[in-house]
Amino acid sequence: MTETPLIEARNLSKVFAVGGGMFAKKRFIRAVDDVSLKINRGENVALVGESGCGKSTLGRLLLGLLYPTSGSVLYKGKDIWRMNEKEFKEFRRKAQIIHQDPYSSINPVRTIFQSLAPAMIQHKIVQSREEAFKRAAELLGLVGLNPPEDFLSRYPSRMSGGQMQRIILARALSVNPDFIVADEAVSMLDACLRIGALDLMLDLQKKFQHAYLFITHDLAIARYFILKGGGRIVIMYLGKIVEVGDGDSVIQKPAHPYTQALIAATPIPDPKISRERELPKLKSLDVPRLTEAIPGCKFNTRCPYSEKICAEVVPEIREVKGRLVACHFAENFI
Amino acid sequence: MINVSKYKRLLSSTITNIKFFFKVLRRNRVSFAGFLIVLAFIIMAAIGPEIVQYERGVDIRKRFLPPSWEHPLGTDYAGRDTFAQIVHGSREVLIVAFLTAAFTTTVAFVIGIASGFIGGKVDVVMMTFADIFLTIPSFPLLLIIVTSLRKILSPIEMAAILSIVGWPALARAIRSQVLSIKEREFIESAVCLGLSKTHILFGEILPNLLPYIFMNLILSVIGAIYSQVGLYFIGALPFNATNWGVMIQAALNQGALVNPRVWWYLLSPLACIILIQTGFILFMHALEEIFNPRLRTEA
Amino acid sequence: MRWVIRRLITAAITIFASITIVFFLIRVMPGNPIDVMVAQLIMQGLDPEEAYRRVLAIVPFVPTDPLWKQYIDYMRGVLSGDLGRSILYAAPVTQILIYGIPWTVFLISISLIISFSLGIVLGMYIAYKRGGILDRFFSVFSSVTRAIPPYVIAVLVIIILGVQLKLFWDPYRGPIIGPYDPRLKPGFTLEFISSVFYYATLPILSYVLTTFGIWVLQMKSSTVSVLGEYYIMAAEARGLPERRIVISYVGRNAILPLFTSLAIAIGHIFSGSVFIETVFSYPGIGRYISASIGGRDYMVISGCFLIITIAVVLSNLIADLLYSKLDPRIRFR
Amino acid sequence: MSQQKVIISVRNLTVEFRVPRGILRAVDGLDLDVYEGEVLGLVGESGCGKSVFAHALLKLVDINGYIKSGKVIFDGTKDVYSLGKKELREYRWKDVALIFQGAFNSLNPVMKVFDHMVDTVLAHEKNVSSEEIKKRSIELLKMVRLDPETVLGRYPHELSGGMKQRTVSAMALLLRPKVLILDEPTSALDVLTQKFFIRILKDLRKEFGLTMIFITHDLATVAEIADRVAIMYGGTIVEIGNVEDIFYRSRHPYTRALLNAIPSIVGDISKLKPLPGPLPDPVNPPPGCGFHPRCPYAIQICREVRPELERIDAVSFVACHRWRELKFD
Repeated sequence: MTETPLIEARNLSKVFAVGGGMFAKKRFIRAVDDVSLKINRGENVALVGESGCGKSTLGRLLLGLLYPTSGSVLYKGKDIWRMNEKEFKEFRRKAQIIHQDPYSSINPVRTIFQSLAPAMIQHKIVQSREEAFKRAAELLGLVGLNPPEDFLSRYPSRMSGGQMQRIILARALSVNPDFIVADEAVSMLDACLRIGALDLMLDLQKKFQHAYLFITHDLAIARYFILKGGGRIVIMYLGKIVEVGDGDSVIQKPAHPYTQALIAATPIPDPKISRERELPKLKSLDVPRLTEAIPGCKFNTRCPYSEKICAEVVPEIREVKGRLVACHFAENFI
Repeated sequence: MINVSKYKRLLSSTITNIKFFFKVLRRNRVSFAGFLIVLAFIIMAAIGPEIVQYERGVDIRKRFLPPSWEHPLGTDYAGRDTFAQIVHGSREVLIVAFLTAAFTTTVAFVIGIASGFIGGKVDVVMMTFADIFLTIPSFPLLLIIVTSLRKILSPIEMAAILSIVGWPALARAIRSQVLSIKEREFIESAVCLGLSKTHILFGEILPNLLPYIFMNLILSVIGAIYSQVGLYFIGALPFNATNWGVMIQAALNQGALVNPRVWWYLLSPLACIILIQTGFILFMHALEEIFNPRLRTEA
Repeated sequence: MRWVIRRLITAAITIFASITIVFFLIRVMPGNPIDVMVAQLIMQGLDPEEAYRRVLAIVPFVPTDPLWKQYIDYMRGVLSGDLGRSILYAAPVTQILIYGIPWTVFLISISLIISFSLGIVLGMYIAYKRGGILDRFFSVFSSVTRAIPPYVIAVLVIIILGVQLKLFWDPYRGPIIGPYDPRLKPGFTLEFISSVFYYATLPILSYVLTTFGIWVLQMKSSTVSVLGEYYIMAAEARGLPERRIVISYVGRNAILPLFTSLAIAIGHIFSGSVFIETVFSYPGIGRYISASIGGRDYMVISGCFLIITIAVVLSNLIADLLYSKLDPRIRFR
Repeated sequence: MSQQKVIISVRNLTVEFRVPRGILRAVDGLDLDVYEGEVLGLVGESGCGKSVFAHALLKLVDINGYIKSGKVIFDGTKDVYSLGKKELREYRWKDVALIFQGAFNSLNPVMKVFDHMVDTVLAHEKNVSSEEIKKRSIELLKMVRLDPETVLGRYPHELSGGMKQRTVSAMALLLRPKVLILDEPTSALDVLTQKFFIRILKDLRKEFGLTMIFITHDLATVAEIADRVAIMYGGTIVEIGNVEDIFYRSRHPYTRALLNAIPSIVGDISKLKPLPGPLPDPVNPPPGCGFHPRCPYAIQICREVRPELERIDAVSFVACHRWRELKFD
């Protein structure tokens, strides 16, 4: 018996057009290319990739903030773009986002309360302003801002990055979501504070039971998040999911050559270990231009193991020994 | 009950804002001077014409008198009091200027917001139109419009015509502001929270725009005084009106450039224009400071 | 190259569109230039029928035709250089324009060059000396001069420099206004040319005073933001000579954004020309406009207006092309 | 390492900035010796003043800042802050070169790469022909694994982030400087590019015998490249030691907390612990030790007296009142 996933991407693609004016030639970027992914209730998925790999675009597609070029997004089995107005409104409430830069994700000219209240009132989670105030204070207490009343009347510019990050979390939770996309949610924080913020996110998950899609470029952060909260790590390269695995299995025993390179390149804060590691194996140092169309496997231009088939046939993502991998030769590596 | 508390809140926040306003003004003396000048002219335009009598009769014996108790700024070529003309002229100048600013800002606001918020074809059409208007030199355009009219213009009509040239630049500026605010992540958060378009426009975007719009309102006032007096000065509008521009032109026609006796009559309106424009500019500098969010938090 | 062609086409479309907009704008307004002109002639003592006939003879279209036909006739006239005739001067508008354009271009181009370069130098200077007395002075002075209309400045310039200080004063004829000394015969003589420049000094000064403040402020803020860029500090770190940094690193990058406002400034200075040429009795386009206003000499006004619009669009075009030469990034946009 | 000669010596360096709120002290009485031929990793969180320090080594401060006090001595004799204009110009880039944090933005957008190279060389050496400069540039660009012919003729915006980074590195070596300062050279690069860039740096060091000051917030990168590590907190150095000492036997509670807060792709995560609390406000720094408000071991003296940077052995220093008694597990 398989349960209906909370949220599902089915052959999802998003193409952006860049440039193009009256006479200029338009170029296209396949930011997300035929991606399928299921996230269950209360589950954690860490989505890892380098900048420009389409991980944020995928997050926004899943939230219904971008309209897909093809494919569909299903929330509890229903295509979000075929929902009626009421259902879509409900979906909007249930799926929230946490951005990277806490300062730019809160309106600078409104107080914290003014930023928190409207959504609760609009979704009838609270019936009055007074109730909204009470609930807002409660939420701020939950994210560890004490005394909460002090913070509610403040403007964002008078708070630290760490505090703002908590407020963003509180705001996302204020509408009782069951799916939160955290887009590089801790990378603007000081290194010392990052794991604290991750712990808080996971603690609140125990209470609210929502699922996380945790987007990051940092494998170490993804590993911490998944080991602590359970879930899967998904690796993305140039718009494609290349590997998916439970826990940190992807990191311990990478199956896809790209994941291998990524792990070999990630520095380790231990001088003895880090000095003994080899350079990642790569044919070419430079990432292909995003506008360039690459036939076959997108990694074949840099892959040290690539063969003729790699440049011709797009590898399907398939299960290899409990792992999902998109590589023609996955068996050789696992 | 809730309504009462709402008004109380509104009142108290208004009082805080006004206190803050004067605090900034006090700190910056030059801006305070600007504020006082503007205030003085507004008072003059509001109650001046009721107090100061303006005798329209011609009295050749009193031509070009120097200032005296009876005529604080002397008299004109027909022996009429200059000060009275200044006072009576100020009302029309200011009414038209404020009306123009209101019209310009409203039109620019609606178009700019619509263009930036709705985007797509609406945006392309409106901005192409605004761009073409922008390249048309504004004062000559006003002249050509005014000369093809036959009637004497009421202040409202005058303001309507003046705002034809002012809106495109402002609409473009507001649009680009809206676009840049729209790009900010808090808008995406608001969309995600399921907040309505109305809330996003009026609750999130507008509060960020208000300072900008307010500053431009003042710039429009300055622009309107410039063009309005200019139209009278160039003779595009009827000569019989009481307006500073008419005074300047009349003085020049009377040979003010060579005849020092005419100077009081010429310099009075000139000084008024310089004063009021300077006042508005300095006042705007203060507003810039008031609206600067960084300084605001430290107040 | 493709970009240049694209830009040329856009400019042509802009000119065409603005002429069209203005043509129809006038028609939807209450009142009608034909009636206004007729009324004006009647006021001058002509009988109505004669006045109407006179007006018909000078406009390049038939007022009783449907609007679209009038428009097509008018556009045909514009394209073939027939802009109607003047009532006051009893001459084709084109001829008046040919006489007026050189004077206006002469004044405006010199003024623009002076005020632009002055603004750049001053703006950079006070950006370097931020917070000093000059900075505070200019930030107020520049915004004030921008708000004071050119007619005020022009009159004050004449009174102070011409009449009071007698620097520009002719004992027989009063303050120096007009294009040149009327006692001289126009020609390529040193005397005549120096007279032209002498007479142009005050108008140019008035233009510069009303416009250079904008450049100072813009150059200042642009320089300040360039000074905050890493490549300036990086150039210092590389031990480059100060002169080189100021000119090629700070200056060149700080000027770039000013080119986008050049477009608006050019339109502005043409608007000002109506006032300044009027005050100085300078025989350029602006002066012809103001002289025709009283007599409601509509065809002259609209002809001058047309030329000014074309001039503004063309100057924008030139500014844009220059900009793309200076900024390598623009070519790849 | 102890026999090595000190190439840059910083004493009591203080740099301040005028900000609307008052005076911001970005670098606060900093002492540091850099030995010839070493790679010194300087680690600190954002806002600890490490970039300002890097700039101050070249007597660069941005327009609102000023060097309040202190000395930078280069090569034992050259007092950087009392150099004349011309000598200062010569010192910059020829003795010490700096790769900025914004290496992406440290090229003039309206100039081609080659013109940057020409500018740099001609600022220091007269009578060098354009061919000579080109030859040198090509050699260096090859060393940083760029295709010289295309890069030299390009404008900065035509290069990718990683390419710009390597171009700037090549430019830094044009004059064969003795010391190369790198300010967050890797933080804007993708992981893969980062790794290769570090490899290039290691090669360059071997090739030229460079001294490097590697400034970063990333302890993991430092573990890989540095010989010695200095930890910076609140505008000053709190601990210096050999890389292994810092990572395995650190003495300062801040260093310890920092190491404990950083997740890795290997090892146990259960021991990790965040370090709560904000950085000290550089406009109103706390009295005594700057770290005391966040330090679990703080006692009365820490709140009152600022600890000096104490020498522990030939290369190790620590600024903590309690370093002798504190035992971390």
